[in-house]
Parts: sequence; structure tokens; C-alpha cells
Amino acid sequence: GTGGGGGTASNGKGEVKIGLNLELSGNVASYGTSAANGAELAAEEINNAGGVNGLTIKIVKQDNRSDNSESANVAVRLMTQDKVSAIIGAATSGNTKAMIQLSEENKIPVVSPTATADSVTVDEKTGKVNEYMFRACFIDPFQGKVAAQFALGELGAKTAAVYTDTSSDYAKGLAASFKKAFTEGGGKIVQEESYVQGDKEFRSTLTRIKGANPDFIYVPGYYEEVGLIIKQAREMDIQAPMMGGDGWDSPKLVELAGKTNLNNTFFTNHYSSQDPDPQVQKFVKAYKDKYGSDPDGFAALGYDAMYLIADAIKRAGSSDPVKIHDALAQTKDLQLATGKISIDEYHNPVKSAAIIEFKDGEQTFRTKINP
Amino acid sequence: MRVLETRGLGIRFGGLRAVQELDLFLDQGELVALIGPNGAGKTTVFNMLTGVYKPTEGEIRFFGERIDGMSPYALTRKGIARTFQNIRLFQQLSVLDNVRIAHQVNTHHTFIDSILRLPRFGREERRMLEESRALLETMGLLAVADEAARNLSYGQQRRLEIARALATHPKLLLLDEPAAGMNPRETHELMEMIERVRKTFGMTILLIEHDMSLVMNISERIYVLDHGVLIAHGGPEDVRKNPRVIEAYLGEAAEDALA
Amino acid sequence: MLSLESIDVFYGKIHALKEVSLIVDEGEIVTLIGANGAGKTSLLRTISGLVRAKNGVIRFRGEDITRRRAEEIVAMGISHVPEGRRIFANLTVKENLEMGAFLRKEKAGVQEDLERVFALFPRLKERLRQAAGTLSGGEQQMLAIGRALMARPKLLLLDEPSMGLAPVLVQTIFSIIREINEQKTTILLIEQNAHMALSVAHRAYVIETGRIVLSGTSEELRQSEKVRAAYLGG
Amino acid sequence: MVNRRKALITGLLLLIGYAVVQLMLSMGLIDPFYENMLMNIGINIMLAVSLHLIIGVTGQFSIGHAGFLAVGAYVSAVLTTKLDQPFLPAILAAGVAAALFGILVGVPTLRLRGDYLAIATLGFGEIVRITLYNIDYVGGAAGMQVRHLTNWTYLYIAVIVMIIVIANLTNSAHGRALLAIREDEVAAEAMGVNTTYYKVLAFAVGAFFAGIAGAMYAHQFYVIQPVAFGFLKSFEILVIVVLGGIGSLSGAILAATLLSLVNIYLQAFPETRMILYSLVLILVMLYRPQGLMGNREITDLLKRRLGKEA
Amino acid sequence: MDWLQQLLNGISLGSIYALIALGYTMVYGIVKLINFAHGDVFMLGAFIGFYGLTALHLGFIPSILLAMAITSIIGVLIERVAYRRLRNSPRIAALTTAIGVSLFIEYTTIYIRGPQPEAYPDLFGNDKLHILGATIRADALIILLISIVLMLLLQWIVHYTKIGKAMRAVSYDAEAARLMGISVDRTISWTFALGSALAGAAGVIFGLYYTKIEPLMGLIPGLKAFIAAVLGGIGSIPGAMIGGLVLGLVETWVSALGFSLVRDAVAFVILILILLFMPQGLFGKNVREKV
Ligand SMILES: Nc1ncnc2c1ncn2[C@@H]1O[C@H](COP(=O)(O)OP(=O)(O)OP(=O)(O)O)[C@@H](O)[C@H]1O
Ligand SMILES: Nc1ncnc2c1ncn2[C@@H]1O[C@H](COP(=O)(O)OP(=O)(O)OP(=O)(O)O)[C@@H](O)[C@H]1O
Ligand SMILES: [Mg+2]
Ligand SMILES: [Mg+2]
Repeated sequence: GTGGGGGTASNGKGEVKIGLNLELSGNVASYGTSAANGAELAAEEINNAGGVNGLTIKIVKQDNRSDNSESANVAVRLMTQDKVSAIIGAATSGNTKAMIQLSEENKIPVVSPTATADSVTVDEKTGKVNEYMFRACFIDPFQGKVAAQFALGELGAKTAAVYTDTSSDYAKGLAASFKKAFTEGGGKIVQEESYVQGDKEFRSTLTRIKGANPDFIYVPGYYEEVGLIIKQAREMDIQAPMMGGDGWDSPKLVELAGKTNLNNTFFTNHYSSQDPDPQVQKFVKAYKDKYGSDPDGFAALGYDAMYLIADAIKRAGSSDPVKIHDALAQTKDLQLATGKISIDEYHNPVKSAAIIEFKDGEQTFRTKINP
Repeated sequence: MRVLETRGLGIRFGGLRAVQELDLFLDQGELVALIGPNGAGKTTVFNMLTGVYKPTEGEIRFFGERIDGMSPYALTRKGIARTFQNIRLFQQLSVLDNVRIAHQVNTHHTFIDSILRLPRFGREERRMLEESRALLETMGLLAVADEAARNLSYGQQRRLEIARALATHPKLLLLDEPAAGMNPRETHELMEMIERVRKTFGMTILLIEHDMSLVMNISERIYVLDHGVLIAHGGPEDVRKNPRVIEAYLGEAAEDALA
Repeated sequence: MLSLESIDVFYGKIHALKEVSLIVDEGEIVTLIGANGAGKTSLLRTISGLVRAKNGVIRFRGEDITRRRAEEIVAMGISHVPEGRRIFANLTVKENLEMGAFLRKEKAGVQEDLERVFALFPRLKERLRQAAGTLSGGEQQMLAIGRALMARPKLLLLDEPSMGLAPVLVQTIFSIIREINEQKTTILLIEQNAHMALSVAHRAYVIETGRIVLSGTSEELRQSEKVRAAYLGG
Repeated sequence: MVNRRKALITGLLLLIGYAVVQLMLSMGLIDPFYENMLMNIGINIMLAVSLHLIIGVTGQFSIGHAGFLAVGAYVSAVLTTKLDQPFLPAILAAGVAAALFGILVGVPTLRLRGDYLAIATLGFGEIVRITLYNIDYVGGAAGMQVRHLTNWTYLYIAVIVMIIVIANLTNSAHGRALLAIREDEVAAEAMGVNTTYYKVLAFAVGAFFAGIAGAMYAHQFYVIQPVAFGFLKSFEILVIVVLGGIGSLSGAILAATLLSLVNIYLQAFPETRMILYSLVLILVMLYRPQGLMGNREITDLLKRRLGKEA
Repeated sequence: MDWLQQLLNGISLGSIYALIALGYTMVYGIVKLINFAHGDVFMLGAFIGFYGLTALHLGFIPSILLAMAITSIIGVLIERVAYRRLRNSPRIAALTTAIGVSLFIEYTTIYIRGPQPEAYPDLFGNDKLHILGATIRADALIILLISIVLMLLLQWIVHYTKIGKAMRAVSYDAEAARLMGISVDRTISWTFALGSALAGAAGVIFGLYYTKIEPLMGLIPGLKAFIAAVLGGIGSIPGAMIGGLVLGLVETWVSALGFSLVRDAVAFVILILILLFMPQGLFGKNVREKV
């Protein structure tokens, strides 16, 4: 394909097409659906405010069934049939990576809301940036490092256990960077355990962790399992502080784990829905009004991904994908729901991480750590 | 020549000794019957002879070679074929294919030959087809050759079972109640057919049957089983008069029914 | 008591029964003889509602039962001992007999019939708690007949009750058929063993490739040349 | 000889089919979207037909086919990405490796039947998947990024070779032995069929082509991850075979094509896509429980048609 | 007292598998259908119980009864609409339809309420019992108790009631059962009703014990329960119970030994080994097909 085709086609109609390639069915449907909700909300807001450069955003939403081959199929369709100007997706790193080569061949920028693996934007082998790949979230190593610093410094932990979701490259990335930073900082990892997505029963493994009696437990993973892990751990009288990453961010975590069980737990995040910042509160309210539930991190990042693209279109002054791509790479100090974003040379957003502590089920802002 | 011989043959199912201490033999070209009350163990004997069940005691010799414990397909390849009491055809396959499958015992082309359709494959397939058709003709089934086996009537199915067994070119044929569910006339036709087969192919036959008119007319010798034990053995006349056989199997009124 | 008026039955394209008409009177034993695949089993299955007739009417005691479901027909008093016995192998002998009385409510009557069955088949009483699947062939046949009697049928349909049985059992089964009939149960009997069938039956029908070709008293048929040649092994 | 002439004509038609599409592709008449669609269809045909040999012909209830797919995908991907080998040997290695696994799975089938076998094969598929999760060399959960090497030529040849092999196998004494096993194992043994050998053979050949499909899959969709090869994938393949008609090779091809198209069509309805798909499935099964083709082949239908006219 | 703790964990998990497996085994026993949608009926039970507890503010017992009542109706409907026509079709066709029904239930649920999970209310608080150093939650005990009661009830129904006998008769020979005056349709409906009610109950219990419920939650327990049923010898009720418990214990122990990552793989290896030595499962009738 040639670069300009998509742009001119959409220009004529006074609209700019943005493709969504997300997990709307299959085993991680809940992530993709949240991200889609966020993106659709953002598009609606932008269109209600007159669109970008006078162009209305038209979303072409497609389901990749949480399957990487289907993600590639959907991307081909969005890029070559629907001729979108940019794609938002996918929610998981694997499904996003299925688009790397396609984005380059077709010269269509892809912004993943939530794919946190390094290799989404940077080629593992060559270390070169994947030209057309961007993301709205920060990458795994950053969160793990922040968590280790916090555990060693603020909590004074000397020993730690790591309990990782090994079915997710995201959680494994967090675990690896945490372990590295924690041992480099003088701490000791005394127990490593793992689980996989969809597990419900953690008691047998927790019994082992309890035996190692760590000062601190790092649990990178998604709230769906983490909620149960915290609950089951506290029920088994494991009282050590527990901490995780942005995968914890969902109002459901409180329901799953139980309010008091969550005391003495922390997580690193892009944003906090409790953040009094008006931008955040505006988003939270709008989301609740539209969907009737609190937005989780996926929704916030889906929302931000759409704004990232809209901002790029505005600055590019065109819906030409190549120009959008150029503008995306230049993004600077853009204030969004998940913080003030600049895109760095590796196409990753540079933004501060918040550390959030649970107090009786409420997310409270503990501290902020800058990159 | 001794075709088949068993010594002290026996099998247990859990606590049940379904067959015990069975000594039995067949000589070349003989037609021998195995009779006995229901549940006496007749079919079980067949199952042991064909490798479906492994005997727990004793030995079986086929042309002098120990064969107990061998798998069914190997025994078929050695020359023992059978029919089943509860008909077991390849239901969905055509009558012709049922017979052709049995014929493959004697084929030599390999899996590679058939994929590449090498000349040997064609030769053998043609030969198989011709032989199968000829066999169906003798059994009066050629007209229904392309019909699925399950669409045949009961009697035709029984004949197909026999045709299929013959297609393996057996030296020893085991027939399990071939006349079950046939009326006297059909039974009579069957009897003639069995005789013909035996003559033309020079085969040795062991027959299980409850129809005494059939058994008494065509068998040269008869073994009688009861509760897994051999209770009588001899020519038809001797067996028919044997009081133990009358009591356990034939019943008092049997004489007039056989007349 | 039972009448069939030009019944047609199809299995897909196969025309299995062709305009079959037949009558069974109260208290009779009627037998149906025919070659393999003639349609005997199909006829019984049509009567008991397991197979639907395409055309024609079946009446039982004046009532039209052509479109009734099998379970309703049982309730009206027709019991069927199917080809191949079809006992419930995983249930005990006692439970099998109780299944026969599934639709009956009166406990006392059921108990009474149980005794009647035991009187006919003492062997069953000895095997009450045994799983039916482990019975010998002949015992299973007794059980199948006993089970059908437990419904206290007015009409009993028997499909080849002597198939695969040792000669001594064949005799027993036939004497029991006579006995049951003497206890006021009407019987429609299918039997390959035409000698035996004709010797117990009052009347008989001959069926050939789905069509009734001959009927009369047992004696008449026994004398008929055609029947002798075709079914009695001439 | 009639046969030779027939073979010649078939060969010629196949060549023309290939050339026409190849020409259109290189002239850009088929755009990437339709090219991608063709690839999807081809891969699904391979998966369905290879499973058809195991389930439809041999009657072995196997629901772990995704395991073979995974083995092929990973073996070929390791060869091309990690060891920098060319694609062709990688494809063959994928087939051979999967066939070895096929033999491994074939062995338990000797003792297990029906649902018990189904569970064992399902277990096999899951074991493969979980093992892949735990091998860091192939990226664990994150999987591997694979170069896009699959193209029309490779896929076309693979599909045609597979169809010829499986069709020729089925229509031979060996194929009839497989059918006999499907119909009645005890009787098959009694007819001299070495059921052990043939069951393992069916698994090996079926797995071989599933492995090759895996190589095509890996080099078509850019990324492979263990999560894509779970039991749901096996079910997806099973559904194609059943929809086509159990025991019908052309049915498997037809259903693979139709379902791939339905799937692409349904992409446009993200919210209701799976509901519609499930309804299609239920309705087809309710109104055509024997599948689209039953156990017949297209050639049977053509013959009948010709026969009637004659 | 680690092992005791692990044993209790295993039994809790196992009894949930067992409850679902019972429904599988019953339906299988009678229509030889692997009712793949059974896991989704379990999921519906969990949601109905959840809405009963939260939206309708019912107590625990009324909620579980409500879930059982509605799931049994759903079970009967599924059979009526999707399976009845296929009763005489090849079993694999019915299995395919069941996969379709399963997808239909899952995605209709998602369509109606979205894919996000829901958290069960904590009914029993953090009441715990300490026995020999092991902690048991009150609800773990309740689960066990309810599971046992339901299983006993089922055994009683199947062996001592008329409908139970009809089920056994139909499962062995449906046509012969009709000749006894048994309505096969009605019996099969009853079987689906009972099996689905058990799955519904299991759903509520699951929600209570594991808190998180979501529309695709039925997939894995459904599969595991099917495995449990096969392991126990498919068609056998005690087999399903024991199979469920064995599977629960094996999984827990594998995790306890530190192999949680390969837990399912190990569980499958054990399962395959068991099957290789007992090809009919633990309680399957080991009659070789009589030839
Ligand atoms: N696989 C088996 N497991 C347990 N018992 C068996 C098995 N096979 C046969 N039996 C038992 O062994 C005995 C002999 O059975 P067999 O089938 O050999 O009888 P038969 O002489 O052929 O009777 P019939 O004339 O009724 O066919 C019976 O009691 C039967 O129940
Ligand atoms: N379910 C069926 N589907 C198709 N054809 C059938 C079916 N049942 C029976 N037939 C055919 O109908 C005809 C009559 O069969 P039926 O079983 O009534 O014969 P029968 O007189 O009882 O024979 P037998 O003495 O062998 O038991 C046969 O040609 C048979 O092949
Ligand atoms: Mg026998
Ligand atoms: Mg009949």
C-alpha cells in the first residue's frame, strides 16, 4: 500500500477513520471492551466539540477475539479495506505485536492503549524502533523499578516474595524488573511463585509463600486474579504488605478482595480514579454517565489513546497516516486522564507513576515517582 | 492333518470360570459343531481361538504352532476367520467394501504405493476388486454390492458376514450361530451353502448353532459344553442319545422336533 | 380386539409394510410368519407406537391408536416383548420387573402379578437381586416376558421369543406362552420356528416383503403346500 | 489408460488454478485483504482435512488438534527466526515434528476409546500449550515474533499435496482399513486389520499436515503465542470437520472455506459476532445434523448428476 | 499442618468440580451427549445467585434455590430447543451443537451485561475455624455440607424414586423404556432439570467461595468437571463425585509442591496415566464389550 491513500479517502468525507482492533470476545474480552469504551467516549467528546480540524472521527471497531491471528486479519482489513488513518489496539502485547509488520508495510500508525511489553515499540533483535508503533501506557520495567524503590525505601523491606502471573508477558516483565531493582538495592528475594490467568485457587501456593515469611510480596498481574490472591492471602493470615502494577487498577479489585483485606497493599499506576485532578474527574464522570460503571485503567488508556491520536491529527493538520505518525512521535506535554504525556524516542510515553495505597477500600494517593 | 488343537484351555472373568479344561481338536477338512446351553461358553471359546480374549489357562495350537495370546489380526493373517453371533458388519460401508477390507490381508502394496498410485497399487486393487465380486456372486450378494451394509436384511447380513470371513482366505472358519433368526427353509439353504464352501475351498469348519436339524445333519463330530465344561463329544447319533446332553440341552421332547 | 386396516410403513424410501390388514380377537394366539426382512418386526413396532404408520388405521378395543405415543399405548394394555429381549442390563431382576409395572399405581395388584410371574418362571425368583445383564440368554428371555406381563396387558406382542435359545428352553418358552394365554392374555406372536409357532397358535398370517399373502387357522396353514415349502423347510 | 488421462487433466487444471491466482497477485488484482483471506482459508482447509483423516476416516475422537498445530508453528518459527534457516526446511521439519507427536498421541489411543480418548487428546493439546508457556527460549507467554514468509505458492502446494495424499490414502486398501476401524474395531481386527498400526498411522499423517499448517500459520500471522493453541482452537477445527460432514473430505474443504468467509463477514459485527456465529452453528446442525456433505464427496454428487443426464 | 490445609483446599475445589460433574454424568448417562453448555449453565447459576443476593436482597438459601430453579428451566429449554432433534444423530453432531449453545450463552450474557467480572458479596465474613493449625473458612464448610447434601439427595432420587428408575431405564435402552410406558422426553427433561439445578447450585457456591464471577467463567470448570466425570467413569454418579474430588486434590497438591505453573499439565498427565491403567475410569464398568 501507499501512504497517502487512507488520508485522502477520509478527507473527502469530512471525517477521519480510526480503527479499533480490540479484544471484544475471547478470554481477555473485558480488557478490550473497557479500552473500546474509553476510546468511543473520547471520540464522542471530540466530535461533540466539533471534531479535529473540522473532521469528525469515525470509529471502525473490530473484534480480534483475543487471538493474535485474528488480530492480524483485522489489522489487514482495517488498513487495506477500511483505509483507516490510525489504529487503536490491541489491549494485550501479543495481539499488538501481530500488527508491527503490517503497520510498517501499510504505513499506518498503531497506538496500543495498554500493551506494555518492550518489544511492542522496539525490535528485540535489532534494538530499532518499530516506526509505526506507539502506546499510551508506560512500559513494564518502569513500574517494577518504581515498586522496588518503594518497597526498599518507604516500607523498609529486606526480603520479598514475588508471585507472578506467568501467562502474561506483562506480569513477567514487571516481575523481572522488580527482582532486578530489588536485589540491586540490597534486598533479597526469598520466594518466587507463579500462577496463570483464570486461576481461582491460590491457597496452596500461598501456603508456601507464608512458609517463607517475606517482608513484602510483589504480585504483578491483573486485578481479576490479584483480588482473589489478596483475599485468600489475608484469610490465611498473611499480613505482609503486597504490591502490584497498573493491572490492579479497577474498582472491581475492592469488591473481589474485600475492603479490609486490601489494607497495607499498594500499586503503581498511570492514574487514580480518585485523583482530584479535574481532568481525571471529568473523565470518570463522563464514563460513568455513559456506561454506568467506574472506568478501570484499560478504559482510561483507551480514552487517552484516542486523544493522543486526535492531538496528532490536529498538529499534523491532516488525516494522512504518515503525517499523523510524524506528529505522534512529536507529542509533548499533552495533559490526559492518565497524566501529562510526552512520547520519547522509543515511542513510549514519558509520564510519572503514581503509587496508590488502599485504605479501607479507598484508593489513596501515596506518592508520585518521576521517570 | 491336525488343524487346531487346544489343551486344558480355560478363561476366568473375575470369579467366573467361563471355560475350563477344554481339550478340542479339528482335523483337515472336518466340520465340527460346538453346542451347549445358553451361557455355556461357546462364544467365549471362539473369542479365545481368535485372540479376542486371552486364555488364562492352557494352550492353543494351529497347525502345531502355539497361537494363544496372539492378536486377532495376526491370527486372521495366519488363516483363522470367524463370523460374529451379534452381527458386526462395517455398517456404513458398502457391501463390496466390507468384503474388500477383508481382502486386504493378502495385499502387499505399501502406504507409499497407494499415495503415489504406483503400478503395484493398481494391480492389487484390481485383483482385490475382481475377487471380491466373485465372492459376492457365490454368496448371492452381487446385486446389493453397492448398498450400505446396514440396509441389508438380517439374512443377507449373515451371508455377508460369511462372505467377509471367506475373503480372508481362511484355513479354519468359525461360524457363530449362522442360522439364528432364519426360518427352516433359509436354514436349509444356508446348510447347502456351507457344504459347498467346505468342498470348494477345502476348509475346516467349527460351527456353533442351536438349530439341531442343521447341526445333526452336517457335522461330523459334536462337542457339547455346559457351564464351561465339556460334557460330551462324539458323532451326532452318540450325542443325541447322551442323557447328560438331553438333560442339559436338548430336552425330553427333542426327538420329535428333530424327526 | 386389535385390528389393522391397510397400514403402510416407510423407512425413508424403503416401503417396509404395504397395505397390511390384520385382526386379533380376544383370547387368541395369532402368529405371524415370514422370511427375514419380510416386515414382521416392523409390524409389531408399528402397533406399539415405536414406528409411525404413513397410512391406515390401527384400532385397539375400538379405539384408534394409530397416532398414539408408545407410552400411551402401553397404558392402554398392549405390552411388547421386543426383538433381542432388550432388558435393562444395569437394573436387577426385581427392578426390571418393577419397570414393567411403571404405569401402575395399585401396589397390591402389582405384588399379585409379581407372584404370578414367579409362578410362571420360578428361576426368576431365585435371581431377584442379580443384575439382569448377567443372566443367561434364556433367563433374560423369561425376564423380558415377565416384565411385559407386569403391565397386566390385555394384548401381548412377542417378537421371536425363542431366538438364540437352546432347544430345551425353546420348549419351556412355548409351554409358557400357552399358559399365559390360558390366563386370559391375548397374544400376537412372531416366530421363525414356524413348526412351534403353528403348534401353539389358533390362527396365523404369512407376510412376504411387507405384504400379507396368506391367512387362516394354524391347521390350514400347516397343510398349505406353499407354507410347507417356504417356511417349514419342505 | 483412462486413469492416466484423468491424472493429466487434473494436474493441468491445478497448475492453471495456481498460475491464475499467482498472476493476479503479482499484478495487484487481488489486494492484500483478499490475499489474507485466501491464506486463512488455506490454513483452515489444512487443519480441517488433517483432522478429517483422524476423526472422519479413522473414527478416533481427537480434540487436541491444536497441539499439533502448535508444535508445527513453534518448530518452524524457531528454525526461521532463531536459527535463520530457510522456510522450506522449516516447513518440512514442522511436519515431521508434529508427526512424531502424532505417534506419541497415537499410542494411548490403543487402549482408549470414545470420550476417554477425547480427554486424553485434549490433555495432550493442553500439555503442549502449557509446556510452551514454560519455555523461555520460545518466549513463554509472550510468544515469538515470526517473519511473514507464507505465500500463495507455499500454501497452494501444501494444500494440494495434502489433499492428494489423504484422498489417495483413503481410496486404497489402507484407507479402507482405517474406515473399518471407524466402523467396528473388533470386526476390523477379525478381518486382519492391524488396528494398532493403522491408528498410529492416521495420527501421524494427520499430525504431519497439521504441523505443516502450523508452519503456514506461524509465518502468516506475525506472532505466535501459546494462548492461541488452547482447546478452543481444537474445537474450532472440530466444528469445521463436523459441519462439513463427518467422513467427507470435500465437506471439510467446503466447510473450512465457508466458515472462514462467515468469520470474515462477521468481523463487521463486533458486538454480536460470536452470537451470530453460534447461531449459525446451531442452526446448521439442527437442520443438517449429518453436516453439509454427509459422508459423501463432491465427486459422488457429480457422478450422480452425470449419471442422471446420461 | 500444611498438608491438612492443602487437603481442605483440595476438597473444597473438588466438591465444586464434583457438583458440576454430576450434571455432566447424568446427562451423558442418559443421552450420551457431552453437554458442553453445562459449564455455562453453571455460570448462569452464579449470576442468578449474584443478582438474587444483591439486586433482590435475598438471603443465601433463597438465592441458591432461585438459581437452581431458573437454571433447571434453562437446562430443559436448551434440551428442548437444541438437542432434542439431534437425539438420533451422530454424537459428534450433538457435541458440535453443544459447543454452539455454549458460545451462544456466553456471548449473549456478554452482550447483555458486558464481559467485566462481578464480585460476590461476602456473606460469611471472615469467620474461620482453626483445626490443628489449618484455617477453614466458614463458607468452605458450608460448601462441603451443601455439596454432600445435594449428592446424597441425587443418589436417593436416582435409586429410589420413580423418576430415578425411569432415568436408569432410559439410559440403558430408551426404546425398551418406552415399552414400559415411560415417557422418554419427560425423563430426559427431568435429567436436564436436575443436572442443571446442580450446576446452578455449584455456580452460587463457587461465587461465594471464589468471589469473582464473569461470563466466561464456566469454560474451565466445565472442562474440568467433564474431565472429572470421565476420570470417575462417565455415566457413574459416585464416579463423578470421586472424580471431582480426585481432580481437586491432585490440582491442589501439584500447586502445593510448587508446580502451579504446570499444574494443569501435571493434572492431565496423571489423568492420562490413570486412564491408561483403567481405560474406563475409576468407576466405569469394566466390562469389555461382549463380542
Ligand atoms: N467379557 C466378559 N466378561 C464377563 N463375563 C463374560 C464375558 N464374556 C462372556 N462372559 C460370560 O461367560 C459365560 C459364557 O458366555 P458365552 O457368550 O460364551 O455363552 P454362549 O455359550 O455363547 O451362550 P449363547 O448360546 O447364549 O450365545 C456367560 O456366563 C457370560 O455371561
Ligand atoms: N430402521 C430401519 N431403517 C431402514 N430400514 C429398515 C429399518 N428397520 C427395518 N428396515 C427394513 O425393513 C424391512 C423389514 O424389516 P423387519 O425388521 O420388520 O423384518 P423382520 O420380518 O422382522 O425380519 P427378521 O426375521 O430378520 O427379524 C427390511 O428390509 C429391513 O431392512
Ligand atoms: Mg454365543
Ligand atoms: Mg424381526
